[in-house]
Order: sequence, then structure tokens, then C-alpha cells
Amino acid sequence: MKIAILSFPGSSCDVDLLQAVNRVAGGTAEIVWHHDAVLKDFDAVLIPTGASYGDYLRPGALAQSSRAIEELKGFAQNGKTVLGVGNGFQILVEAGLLPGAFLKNKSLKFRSGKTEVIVENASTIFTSEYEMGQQITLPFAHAYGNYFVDLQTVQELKRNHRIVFSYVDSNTNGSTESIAGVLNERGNVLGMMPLPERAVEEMIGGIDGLPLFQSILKSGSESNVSHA
Amino acid sequence: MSVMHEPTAQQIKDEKLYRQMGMTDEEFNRAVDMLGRLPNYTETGLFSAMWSEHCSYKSSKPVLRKFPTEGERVLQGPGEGAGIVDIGDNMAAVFKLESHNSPSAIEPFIGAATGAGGIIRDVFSMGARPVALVNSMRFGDLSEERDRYLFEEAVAGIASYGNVIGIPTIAGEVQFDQCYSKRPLVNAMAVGLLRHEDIQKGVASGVGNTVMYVGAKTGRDGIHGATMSSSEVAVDKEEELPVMQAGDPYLEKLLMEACLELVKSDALVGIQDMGAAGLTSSSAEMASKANFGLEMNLDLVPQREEGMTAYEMMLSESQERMLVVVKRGREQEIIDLFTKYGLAAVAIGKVTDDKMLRLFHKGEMVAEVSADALAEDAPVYYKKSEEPAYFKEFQAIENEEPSVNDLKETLMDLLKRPTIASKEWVYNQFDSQARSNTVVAPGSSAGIIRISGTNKGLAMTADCNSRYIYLDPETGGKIAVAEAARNLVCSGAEPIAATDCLNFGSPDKPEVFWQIEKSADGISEACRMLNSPIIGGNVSMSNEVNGVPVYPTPTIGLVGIVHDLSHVTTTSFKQAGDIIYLIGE
Amino acid sequence: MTKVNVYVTLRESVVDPQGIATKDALNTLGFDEVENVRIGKMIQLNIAGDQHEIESRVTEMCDKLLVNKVIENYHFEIEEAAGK
Amino acid sequence: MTKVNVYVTLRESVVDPQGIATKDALNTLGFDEVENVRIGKMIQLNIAGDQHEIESRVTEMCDKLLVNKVIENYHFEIEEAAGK
Ligand SMILES: Nc1ncnc2c1ncn2[C@@H]1O[C@H](COP(=O)(O)OP(=O)(O)O)[C@@H](O)[C@H]1O
Repeated sequence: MKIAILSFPGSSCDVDLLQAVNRVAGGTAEIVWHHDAVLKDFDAVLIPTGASYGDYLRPGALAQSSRAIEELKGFAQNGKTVLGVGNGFQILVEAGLLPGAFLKNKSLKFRSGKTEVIVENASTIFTSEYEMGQQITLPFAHAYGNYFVDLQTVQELKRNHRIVFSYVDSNTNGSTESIAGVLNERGNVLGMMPLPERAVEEMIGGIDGLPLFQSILKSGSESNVSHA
Repeated sequence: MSVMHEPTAQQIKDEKLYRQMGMTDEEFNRAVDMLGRLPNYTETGLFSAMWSEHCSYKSSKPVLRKFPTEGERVLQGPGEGAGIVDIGDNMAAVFKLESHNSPSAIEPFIGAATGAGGIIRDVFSMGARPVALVNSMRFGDLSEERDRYLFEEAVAGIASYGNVIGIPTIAGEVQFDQCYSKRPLVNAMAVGLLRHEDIQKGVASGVGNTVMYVGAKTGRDGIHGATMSSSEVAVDKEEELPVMQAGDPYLEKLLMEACLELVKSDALVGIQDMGAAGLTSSSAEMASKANFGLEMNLDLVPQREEGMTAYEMMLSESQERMLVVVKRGREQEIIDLFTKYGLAAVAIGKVTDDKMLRLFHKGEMVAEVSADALAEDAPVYYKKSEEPAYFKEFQAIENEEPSVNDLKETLMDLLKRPTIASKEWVYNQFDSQARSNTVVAPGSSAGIIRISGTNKGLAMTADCNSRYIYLDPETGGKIAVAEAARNLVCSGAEPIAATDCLNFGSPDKPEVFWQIEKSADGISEACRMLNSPIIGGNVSMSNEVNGVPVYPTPTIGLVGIVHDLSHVTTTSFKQAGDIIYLIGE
Repeated sequence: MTKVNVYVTLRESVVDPQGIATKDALNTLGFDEVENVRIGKMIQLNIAGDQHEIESRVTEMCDKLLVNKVIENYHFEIEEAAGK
Repeated sequence: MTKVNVYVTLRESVVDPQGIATKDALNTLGFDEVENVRIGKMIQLNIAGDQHEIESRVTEMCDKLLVNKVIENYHFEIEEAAGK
């Protein structure tokens, strides 16, 4: 499985994802600079956190001026795997690949730390290595992590099991229904505010994020098998 | 703000206009002697900025000479953007601590943010990738609205810059005391890593080589920031203050990545941050250090505002700008490199052989001053020093053991003090894990970052108990270093080198100067004992409100090596039943 | 040159935590008459060239980038540049 | 009830990184006519009671809390509540 880490100006934490996939999870990823990015030879795209375009205007908004977004939309439309973490989630939401929008944290401040997260759906390509209902601890760091979706959309998300992660503590940032991660309708695009790539080594942030990368790699090898 | 008609050289002299720029009569006469004529308005500005305490260290130089600055690990001592120490494996650590006190007193968010931005540039201009940030802050005791505002906003400012640029903040300290009311101290430290072959210096050498300007455009912001930071701030006169130089961490991120790519190029000759006194200090210092001259055409300087004068451009402190010197004929490569990051690199001048700084604007030569006169030959003062009366008094007081009746109540009382209370509220606003190398985040004795590709780590801390230093500056100075060292050692690291930021009142007060001298003695001795030379630092004088100096606060930033990451120890209790020892006297 | 001011406000159904905090702070300071605060953006654009298509262009800018219609509403005003 | 809109803008010499980044993004998207962008705040206040002192009260609110005069300028408009 070939993985692209799509890096925009200001996406500081592309190296975190690279480290997680290549050094720890045993996959092969490379950082692809947004400008003139060509994604067609890749099987999955990961969008890092950081502050693309300085988080100016609205976090994730200015990335929409990059041609890479059109490329990414086509990639997602083809059913390929897309994961956005932190700012990457915000970029996916602004691009319309996932529903909702982001507001300032309820505390009005940037907050970082670790948070307890529940795996609400363990049968996605991103979470197959977790147990349903498993409680995990993941790092987070954001000022605009307050995920907003309207009532109607929430119902739809619930009905289709598209809420993949939720916070145990509803006060983490004020997100609607404590949503921490959502899937698109087709099930190939996931966005999440907690940062699994920062929890793949005992020494750095625990290892509760590792199964996520293992799940993605596994889905890659399975689809290769079925193609054969 | 724009100056339509600049005063003539004669007017500057007759009406003593240089005084408004912070120059004394004596200094003005010295400049006239050096020039052999009266300086024009722009030239007077150059002298006043370069001879400010902030740029010249004119009052603190004699004190700084006390510090041990050499050691087998030292690759670069004080004098460049930041100091460098060898950490083995062909790697080196680059770091420095710097103050942004005055700007933070006026506009705490922007002041603190640009403080972080400036020190980050100092580190990557040496060729190093900044890997961690540390800060040290002092505020009033929070009983007053203004101090709560300063605290909240300064923390948010530091956080915003570090978080957006994506460098983890892994350690720091905050203390509260009424002596800092309305006059906060905001010190920021950046630590970087580099390979030995990538070490860069701020030099402009090689006749005919090209001087290029990279980064943000120049505006009228922060003019005379350098002179301001060396003088007392009138907090109640906000309207009259110069326009604040706001920061742009996003632009700095791009600039950092571009510069880190640039240092790999053999076209690069020298690079320096445009910090205090912006274009003036970077150009004069780069030329003076290299024993060359420099010529710049200010028409070519990228400008954010219309109709800027030479004076304004030279003294602007717009943020996120660097001056680089590249080999003649290689300019296009540099332009291409910066274009990739969406940044402009513009050739604005060239290196000359006559050690003069020459500026042209609108077809005219607007300044012609010896680079050494501005940089190396700035005045040095030996200030009067006098033991303050309070010192003897305090020394005479018998030590008194406090009596504690109710242990629980006393403990709760202590824990409620803002200085002692948990600092989670502060450091939860910092992204301490960005780029996933943080082994120990804030909340323990020292922050630790791992060194990729090795089993080693770099530990860091900033410490200073200013009350001790006020009571007895020499012993207090030792205590500051010892505290920092203990924080490193009990985290599993060996201290290797230090940086400092001397935050004091006005050096013109003999009692203050005595505090500076004595604390430097103490710090020096402790650093010698610990084999941790001081490889760089910063001086911030005149931290006073209504003529009352803050407590002497020479903050120590100490860096150590963790030789084996399995030695890392954190402060928290690990398990019920573990035995607690008390070590020491 | 034409100046355009785009006013962006949060949609009514969206809670504005910053507005609430500001209202509380104003009340605490003794401005009890303040009953509600909402915080929006004002985006000032300087636009080159002649004016005839400007309305549709600015609408396009808002829809594509300046405004997130999931949470925000907007309107704008076009004014001739004052001869500063 | 009275509605007041306070418009807060950055002082002219203060750099507006957000505006610069937004302008670049608009240009990249093909809106080449955009020459400059500055982003300010619009604060909407709902104020109870009668109107006669309102101007001085809002000025006080701006000076004390809403506006940071070191870096910002402001002006405001008072409008009767539209019967929404
Ligand atoms: N401004 C700050 N930035 C980052 N971390 C901080 C800051 N202030 C305090 N901390 C962290 O909080 C913890 C406790 O700090 P402090 O109360 O100064 O304790 P100590 O005296 O043990 O150093 C330390 O880990 C320190 O690094």
C-alpha cells in the first residue's frame, strides 16, 4: 500500500505521520508537497495536523485555494482511503468531503493534552484493529476543535454509524454530541481531532493510536489480495 | 508617523534631537567624532539604534565578561544569534534565551508572540532546526485586573506562535510577585539541533557578493523598538507609543523551512535575523564581523507601506525578515528556493571592501558610516556599583524557623499561591507534542526531547528565584543555576551548557548595577563548577515602573544531555507502596 | 479601485461561545444593559478595475472561500475608494 | 432594545498576516483583482433600555474591553432593532 502524506504550507506535523507509518507501523508513506501534487499512484492519503496557512480566516479554509484539493476530491471519489487528523480533519470539512464545521473551543483557548476516546464503530477500514466500544487515550492539540453539525446531520451520522470516535468527557472542546471523529457516507474518508500518530510509541504518547495505522495497512493488503 | 521633512544635521545638533532617539550628548559627540562630520537624520538613527543597550550591551559588557564561555563542547560562544554546543554523533545543540519585556508590557499577546518568533529566528539562522521552546515569565500577583490581563494574553501569545509554527513548548516557569505588576518579564528560549557541517554565521564577506532580503515586507512598525526596550515603559501613555510589530508565525514557518534548505547550499555566505533595529543591526553587524563593507539600495527593499523614508526602513522592526549574503551569480538559485515556499528573495545590495555601510535611496546616498563604528566600536560604560543599604540589614536578620500549627492548612495555603499552584492552565495551552519527539512534556522537572536517530535526548529548563537574588544576589545567582541543574539531573540528564537573560532595573542606579555584578559572579561560579559554560544570552535593563526596579531576575536556561533515554525520570509518583526518600541536608 | 466590506456573522442556530464570554465580561464590568453579544468578521477588500461585475465576483469569493455557509451568513457593501 | 454594531479594524501600520494569507488565497483561486485584504471584527451588541446615553456607554465598552487601542481602531453604528 502506497501512502501519501499531503502536506500544505504550515502542516508542521507531517513528520509525525511519516514516523508513525514508516518507522512504527511498518508501512511505506512519503510526504507529498501540495503544490502540483499527483495522487493517482497512491492508495491512501493522510492529511497531517499543524496549522496549514497559519489557521488564518478559518482553520482548514485557505487550503481550499490549493489545486491539491481538487486532486484530493477526485481521489476520494474513486473510493480510495483518506484520513485527516487535527487540522487535516478541518481541511476535509472545509473541502466538503465531511459534514459540519469547526468553532472555537468552548474554553476559547488552545488546549492540548490527552483525552479519553471511545471507538464507536470498529468495522471501518480505519478501526478494524480496535474493539467496538474500546476506550483509548489519545493526544490532542487544537484551538478550533469544537465540531459543529446540525441536528438533522447528527441523526443521519448516528443512523449510519458514521460517528467513529467520541470523547468520554463532553467538555473537551464543546463538540456536538462529543463527536471526535466522523466518516463520510461511503466509508473511505475519516476525519478526527485526536491525534493517533502521536500515540504509536510507549515513550512518546502511548500506543493507543497504533491500531488505527495497522487497520489502514491491513485494509490495503486485503484489497490487494482481493484484486489478485 | 511618516516624516515629511526630516530635520537637517545642524538642527539635530542644535535642537539636540538625538535625545528623542535615546542618545546622550556624549554619545552624539562621539558619533560626530567618528564620522568627522555631523550625521544626517538617517545616520543619527543608525547610531542611536546600534548604540542602544539592546544592540550594543554598552552597560552590561563588563559584566558579561565575567561569564565562563568556553569548554570542550562549545562550538560557538556568545556573539552570534545563538550559542552552539557539541552533543556527539556529529550533532550540536543550538540555543538562546531572550527577553521581550517592554513589548509585552504594552501589548502582551503580540509582545510575547514576537518574542518567541525572534528567538526561533536566532536559532534557525545558525542553520539549526528549532526542536523545542521554553519560556520564563513573571507577572504581578494577579490581584490587579491589568496583571491578570497581561498574564492571560502573554501566555496566549507565546502559545499562538509556538503552536502555529509547530515547535513544541516543553518546559518553562511562571512566577508572580507584586514587584512585576504592570512590568511583566517575558523570556523565551528556543533550542535547535544541527549537524556540524551546517553551522552558519552572520557574516557578509567576499567583495561583490550579493546581499539579499528575504521574508516579510518592511512596514513602519516597531520603529525604535531597540531603544524602547532599553528604557522604562510609560504604561499609561499607550497612544503615544510606536506601532507594535505584530508577528506572523505562518510566514516564519515558511521562512524557517526555506532557510533550513538554504543552509545546505554552498551559495550561501552568511545569514542573520533582522531582529532589534532590523536592517540596521543585521547589515552593520554582518559587515563588521567579517571586516567588509556593505552597500544597499533601499529602493529595492520590499515595502508594505507607501512613501517610507530611509530612516523608517532602516529602523523598522517588522518581523519575520532575514538578511542573507550569497555568492555573486548564484542569486537565481536562491530566488527559486524561496519561491517554492511562496516567499520573495530580493537582491538589495553587495559586499564591498572598505568596511563602510553605504545606503542609497531614490538615487542619492543617504548614509555612509563605518560598520565598525556602529557595531564593534559602540561605547562601553563602566557603571557605578554600590551595595544597597537593604543588603546589610537583611544579612543581619536572624534566620527564623516558621512555626506551623496546622500542617494541612499550611499546605493548602501554600498550594493556593499562584507561584506554587499547578501551571497546567498555562502549559495546556501549548502544543508540547508537535512533531512527536517530546519524551517529557511540561509538568515534570525538565522538558526532554529525543534526538532522532539516536538513543539520546536533550533536556532543558529555565529557572530563577528572584527573591533569593534580591536578598543576596551572589548566592541567589548560584541558587538559580543549581536549581536548573537539579531539574536536569533528576530528569536523567547531565547539564552541558547554559544561556541567560539578565532582567534588571536601570543600570544607572548603582544599587541595581551592584545586583547585576554580584549575581553574575554567583552565576559564573556555579556554571564553572557544573562545567556548563554560558554560550549566549540577552540583557534587559530598565525593567521599572515609576522608577521602582523589579526584583533582579537573571533567568538561567540550562540544557543537558540524556545519554540513554531509558534513564529518563519524571516527577510523578508511579505506584502505591513505592518508598519515598529525601536526599540532601 | 473599489473597496468592499464583507460582513460575516455566525448563523443564528450556532452558539457563539466568544460572544457569550464577551457579554459576561461586559456585564461584570457593570454594563448590565448588554443583553446579547455576537462576534462576527468584517473583511475589507480592495479590488482593482471597474465595477460592473463586482457583485457577482465578491459573491463568488464569499461562497468559495471567505464564508463557511454551514455556520456563517454574510452580506457586503461596495463603496468607492475615498480619496485618502 | 437597541442594536449596536461595533466595527474593529487593525491600525494601518499594524501588519495583518491573516489578511495577507487570505489575499494570496483569493489570488490563487483566480480572483486576481483583489489587491489587499484586511480582516477586522464586527461585534453586534443588543442593548436594553432607552437610547440617550448609549453613545457614551458603548464608547466606554470599547475603551475598556472590546477594543485594544494599541493595535486597533473602531467605530460603531447604532440602529433600532429591526422587528425580526
Ligand atoms: N510557562 C510555562 N511554560 C511551560 N511549562 C511550564 C510553564 N510554567 C510552568 N511550567 C511547567 O510546570 C511544571 C511546574 O513548574 P514550577 O511550578 O515552576 O515547578 P518547579 O519549581 O518544579 O520547576 C514544570 O514542569 C514546568 O516546566
